[in-house]
Amino acid sequence: MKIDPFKELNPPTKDGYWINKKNKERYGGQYISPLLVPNLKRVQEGFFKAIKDKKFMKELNEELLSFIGVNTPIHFSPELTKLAGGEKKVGKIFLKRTDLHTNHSHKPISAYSCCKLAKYLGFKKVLTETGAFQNGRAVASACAALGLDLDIYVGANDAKKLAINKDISALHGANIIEVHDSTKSLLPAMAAALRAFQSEPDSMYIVGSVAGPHPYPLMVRTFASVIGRITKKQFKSLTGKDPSTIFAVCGGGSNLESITYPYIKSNKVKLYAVESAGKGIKTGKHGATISGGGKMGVLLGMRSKVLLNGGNIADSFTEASGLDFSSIGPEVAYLHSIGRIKFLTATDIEAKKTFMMMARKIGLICAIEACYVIHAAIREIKKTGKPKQNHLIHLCGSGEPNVAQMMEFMKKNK
Amino acid sequence: MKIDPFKELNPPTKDGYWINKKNKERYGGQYISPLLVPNLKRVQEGFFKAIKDKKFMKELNEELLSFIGVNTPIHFSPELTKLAGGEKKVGKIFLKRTDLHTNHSHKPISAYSCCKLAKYLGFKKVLTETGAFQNGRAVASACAALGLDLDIYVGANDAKKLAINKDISALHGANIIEVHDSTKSLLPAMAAALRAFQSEPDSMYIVGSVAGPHPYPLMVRTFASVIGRITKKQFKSLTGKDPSTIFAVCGGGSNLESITYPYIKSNKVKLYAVESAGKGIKTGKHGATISGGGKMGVLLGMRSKVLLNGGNIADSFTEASGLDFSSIGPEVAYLHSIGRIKFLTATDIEAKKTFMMMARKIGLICAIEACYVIHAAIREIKKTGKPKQNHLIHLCGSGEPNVAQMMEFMKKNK
Amino acid sequence: MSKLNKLFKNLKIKKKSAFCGFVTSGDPNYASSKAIMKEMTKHCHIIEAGQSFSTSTSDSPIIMEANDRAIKSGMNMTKTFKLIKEVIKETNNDTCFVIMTYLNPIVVYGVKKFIKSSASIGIAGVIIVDNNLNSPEEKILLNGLSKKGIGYTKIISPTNSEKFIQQSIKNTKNSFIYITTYAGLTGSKNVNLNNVKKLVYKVKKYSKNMPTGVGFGIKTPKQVKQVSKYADVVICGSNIVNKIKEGHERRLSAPKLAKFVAKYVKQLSESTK
Amino acid sequence: MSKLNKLFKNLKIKKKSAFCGFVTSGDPNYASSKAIMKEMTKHCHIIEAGQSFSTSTSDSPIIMEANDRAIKSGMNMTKTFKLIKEVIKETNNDTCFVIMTYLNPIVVYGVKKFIKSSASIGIAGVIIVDNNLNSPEEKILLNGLSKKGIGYTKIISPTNSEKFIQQSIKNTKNSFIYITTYAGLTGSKNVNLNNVKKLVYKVKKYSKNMPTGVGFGIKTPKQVKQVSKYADVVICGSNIVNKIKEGHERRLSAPKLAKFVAKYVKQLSESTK
Ligand SMILES: Cc1ncc(COP(=O)(O)O)c(C=O)c1O
Ligand SMILES: Cc1ncc(COP(=O)(O)O)c(C=O)c1O
Repeated sequence: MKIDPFKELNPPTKDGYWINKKNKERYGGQYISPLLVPNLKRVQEGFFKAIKDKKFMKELNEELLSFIGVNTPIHFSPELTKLAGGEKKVGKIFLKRTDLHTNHSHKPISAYSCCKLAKYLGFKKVLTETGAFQNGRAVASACAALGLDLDIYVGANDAKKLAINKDISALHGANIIEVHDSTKSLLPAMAAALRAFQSEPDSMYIVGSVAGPHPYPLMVRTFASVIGRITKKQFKSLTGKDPSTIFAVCGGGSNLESITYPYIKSNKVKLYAVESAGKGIKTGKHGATISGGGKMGVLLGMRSKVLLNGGNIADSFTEASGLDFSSIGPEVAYLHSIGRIKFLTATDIEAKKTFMMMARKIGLICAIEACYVIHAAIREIKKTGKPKQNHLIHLCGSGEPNVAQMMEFMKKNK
Repeated sequence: MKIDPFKELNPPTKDGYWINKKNKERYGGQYISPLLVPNLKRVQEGFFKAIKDKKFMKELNEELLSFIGVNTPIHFSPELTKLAGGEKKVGKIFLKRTDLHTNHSHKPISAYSCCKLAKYLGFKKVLTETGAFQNGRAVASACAALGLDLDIYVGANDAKKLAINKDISALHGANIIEVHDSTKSLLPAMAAALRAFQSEPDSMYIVGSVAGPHPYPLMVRTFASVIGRITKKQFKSLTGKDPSTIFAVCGGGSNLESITYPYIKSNKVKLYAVESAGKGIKTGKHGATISGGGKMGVLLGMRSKVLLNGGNIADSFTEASGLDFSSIGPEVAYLHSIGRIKFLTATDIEAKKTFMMMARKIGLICAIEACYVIHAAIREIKKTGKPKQNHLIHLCGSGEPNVAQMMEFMKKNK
Repeated sequence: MSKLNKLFKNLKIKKKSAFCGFVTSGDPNYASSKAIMKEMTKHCHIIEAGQSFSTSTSDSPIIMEANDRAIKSGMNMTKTFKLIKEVIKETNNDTCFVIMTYLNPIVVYGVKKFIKSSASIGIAGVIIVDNNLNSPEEKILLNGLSKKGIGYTKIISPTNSEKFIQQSIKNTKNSFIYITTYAGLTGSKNVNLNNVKKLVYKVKKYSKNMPTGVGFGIKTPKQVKQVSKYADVVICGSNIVNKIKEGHERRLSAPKLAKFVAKYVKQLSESTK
Repeated sequence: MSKLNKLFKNLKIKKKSAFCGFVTSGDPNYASSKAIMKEMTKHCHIIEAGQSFSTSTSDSPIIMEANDRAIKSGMNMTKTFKLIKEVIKETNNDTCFVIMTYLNPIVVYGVKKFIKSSASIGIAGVIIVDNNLNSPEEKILLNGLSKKGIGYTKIISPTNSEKFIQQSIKNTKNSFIYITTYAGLTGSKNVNLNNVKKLVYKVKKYSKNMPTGVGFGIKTPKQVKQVSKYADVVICGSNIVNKIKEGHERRLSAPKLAKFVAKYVKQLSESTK
């Protein structure tokens, strides 16, 4: 198994913008305090140097294969196919098994790659933020493997919740710092990590999605695209062609970009992002930046679509902690603005029912985040799927962290 | 990726015995109530038919690859190599990443394969037992995937313990039955499942290790040996040769046989089994059937080494619930008796320290069971390893189920 | 002539079936168990004494609980021999004692020693639930016990094949063959008379003189009566064990408990044809 | 001439440094904040009023808390303009008001509208912490504000490159350039006088007449005195905000809180050379 080298298909400007040529809107950039400029420059220059460094990339790819285990299978699911209407009507449904990674989601790829970069650039310590400790765990594991110190910033309210990934982060030796600002949740934790980066220029900041100031969105999607590069090859050898559609859930957009990136210029492949509609878009309690009417704003160093509340950021709401984010990666917002990626939604209750269906009928315990995309994908395929098509759903994580929540749901719905 | 076909290297007699030619001791057999004879015959004949059925085996292999994800990587660990004395002194240490399977251990392979067989033979329901729900979860997942009903027998004391894999088994729809006999732990649960098999001949019993009456030990190791067959190919292509040593932990022996089986006739490859010495062999509180002086006995349908307490079975003791078993698979006992497999031990405290080391230095959360083998392997390699050797350790599971236990250990040992 | 053969010869003359009561040896403890067995000898032609094995793979929950009580009270093979020896000595009647157990307690006690002890005490027969027809232990035990005139009983059930039944008949020596009324656990289902008839006829077809014992789920005098029309031995277990449990829970003294159980056993026994 | 330029011209004549006090606009609430600012105009040449942004990427915990207080009390850009407008009207002295904020509140308020409102109210200058030198928003704001004679301040720190500093000087118009005493968060470390000296000299080298403001971590009258030897403006923030918090927690009424804070501000202000 060899990982195909990365090809830049959608370069931003040198300042980190993706520009919609029609309406001139810009996505991305680097909106940060001047005190952070040198730190970001070090990361940015280091990143471009590293991805051209053959030895670095060879080592990284080997470690992604043997430590993270990125060569996960693609699983044809006769049961999901049947649920969507049957092969004769809608074609076949496949699952990309990203849940089988070390640490059980797509996050470990960019986490490990960024930590490897940190080490390559001589940083001794890493700073990151987390909501439900998915990113926290992934970075903690990478830092342990690479011998780096780590501070994880987490909103004080999030830190209170019992979470297996929080304990695992601690077992890996991470230092967990509670953030008491504002809503005490993911957003202020991200801001706090960026502020810490300003105070500790000898540490490298790492972000958990394709968000943040340039070069983070670019860097994370470049590293994460390993998933898509492997998928593209696997899918060709499995079916002889590219998939007709690809579906991925979208909080910040990293798992979406990780699998779709290599296909963005393949116009025959339809790309779908699924957001969390929470209690329903109309209730206002949702995490759907695009589908829920987010506006352009400037947040955490980037210009992108944001859920706004006056000049401040509106709280997002969803029971999937990995999707609880009031903005979206700038490249994703750009790809949506040019019509390349279509957006769908699923509600929390639909996702939870899908979790039970997957556990009962497919035998898999899926990350609740993945259940939004599975639900929306089956609904869409039912409506628009055609015979002989192949549909690919990104099963982006496994559901151990959701077990307690789902046991409650099961008991209530017996 | 293609799975090499199974080759029978160590056939038992037609009655299911492995016989030590020197001392004429027999291991295995089928010691069961006559009422179970027809059920076992159905399983036995079905098993031999299925493994010769090309369509069945092709489907099974495809599903093992894409559903269980058996093509896990082999990871070279420079850090463990260094810990054991360095490459120049002892050679290299590799980890087989069985922790990356669906359900995170080796158990899902035989669980899925046996459930697939149950379906092939027309059974509508499966019966199995579990201690810490590793096997329970694996069988529950397989039954959900294959549309089979499931009763899981578990000792009432074990059922009381909080366990994420117990909840996951329930989410998969398994029916969990508490067993109040005797010690209310794994052994009476196994007996209870066998008894249920006697009452419900239309259900198929499935065992969680290479134990039980013929054909179970044979069947489980034959199915599980997929791990070893893939390993053999991978290791050759990685290093150009077979490993010098293979280390695996041993409770019942399924993960040991799963990786070592294809090598049992390759006499240059040294094979090591590691048992749990619990609080120390001398304290009597251990789970080491071989190293702790087990005697020949007849238990759960098989003739094998057993920890005895008069005519009854002695309780085993270890903090690793997957190793808490007072006997050992008959083929393993046989391979030990002819000197093919060497036995080592590690104590509970050594395993827990190794868990912390793996979390902190390697970045992996290993099943506590795997930590016994890692500890003993490093100790052995330090003593006997030679330059240019390659050592392979079976990392048989991931440690989510052990997080609570290890958090306590960490807090106490700060 | 072996004890059991003598029994069957006598009963044949009287055209009567034998009654066999099952108890776990040492349940709920040594003293009470001894009193119960002594009392039972008055009503039973055969007493099947179970030597407990905690990891039994064939007993019903009722018997499993009895096993637990016996093991907790310290029973083991040595004590079982002692108990039966004392009962035989102190009762001085013709009741046949059959030991029912699993292979492990025998292997641990020592197969040869087991045969010797059985013989010296005057055990009439042995049933080993989990000993396979083709196991090496089978041959040793069958031959060893037969040489001493001790009966050896195999169990067959409605789901066993013809071949298996024939082999089981062959391996049953100086004793009755044990026919279960259904495939399942002792005491777990309802008696299926049809099964009983079929299996008894089948056994008689292959071996005209093989005494047939029938057990599993026989609980009422009526059932005893019905079964005894076909079977040479009617075996009752779970409900007797349940009586022991009941009396034990009511904290009856050993003599009172024995009487309490024997009263029920008498009812059953008297229903045999 | 712009307000700030006028101020610097006057001070140059007096050979004095300016004192700039930072508060979060609307901290702890509209009424108190207004009273505080009014009182502070008596001692400050410049008042830097922070328009809160909950997701600030550069403020110290002290200022983050002030932001939280202000947001909870309902502050937003519109109210900040109203507050400053009232303070200017009701004090009638020469204190320059500088708005410090992040880009998002401005983008949401509307960039053009922001420039218009600033001009109509008489805002002296604007600092946007996270506006990149090369962003399209930078050009629009810099040009738009300059046209209205409103000052535009860039921030530089000891770790910035020569090129970045030169560009920052270019983008600073009608105002002082903001030099941080260290790379980190406001109020988080100790003042490094050496850094201050070096950066002030560097700025003067590139642009002889560029006024220099120095801030971050300046807490005591002694530090104010030392820094004012080099800087044209000495900026104090965190400790003033801390005083507001202290008074607020002691539940002082708006006028009392204003006096309490102003007393401390006066001490600092009087220490400027
Ligand atoms: C399993 C899983 N899927 C999806 C997400 C959403 O992140 P993103 O939208 O960046 O892929 C997360 C975030 O924690 C996650 O843990
Ligand atoms: C991770 C893991 N390893 C090892 C074992 C021991 O089983 P065996 O000895 O059959 O491999 C278990 C049993 O539950 C297990 O879960």
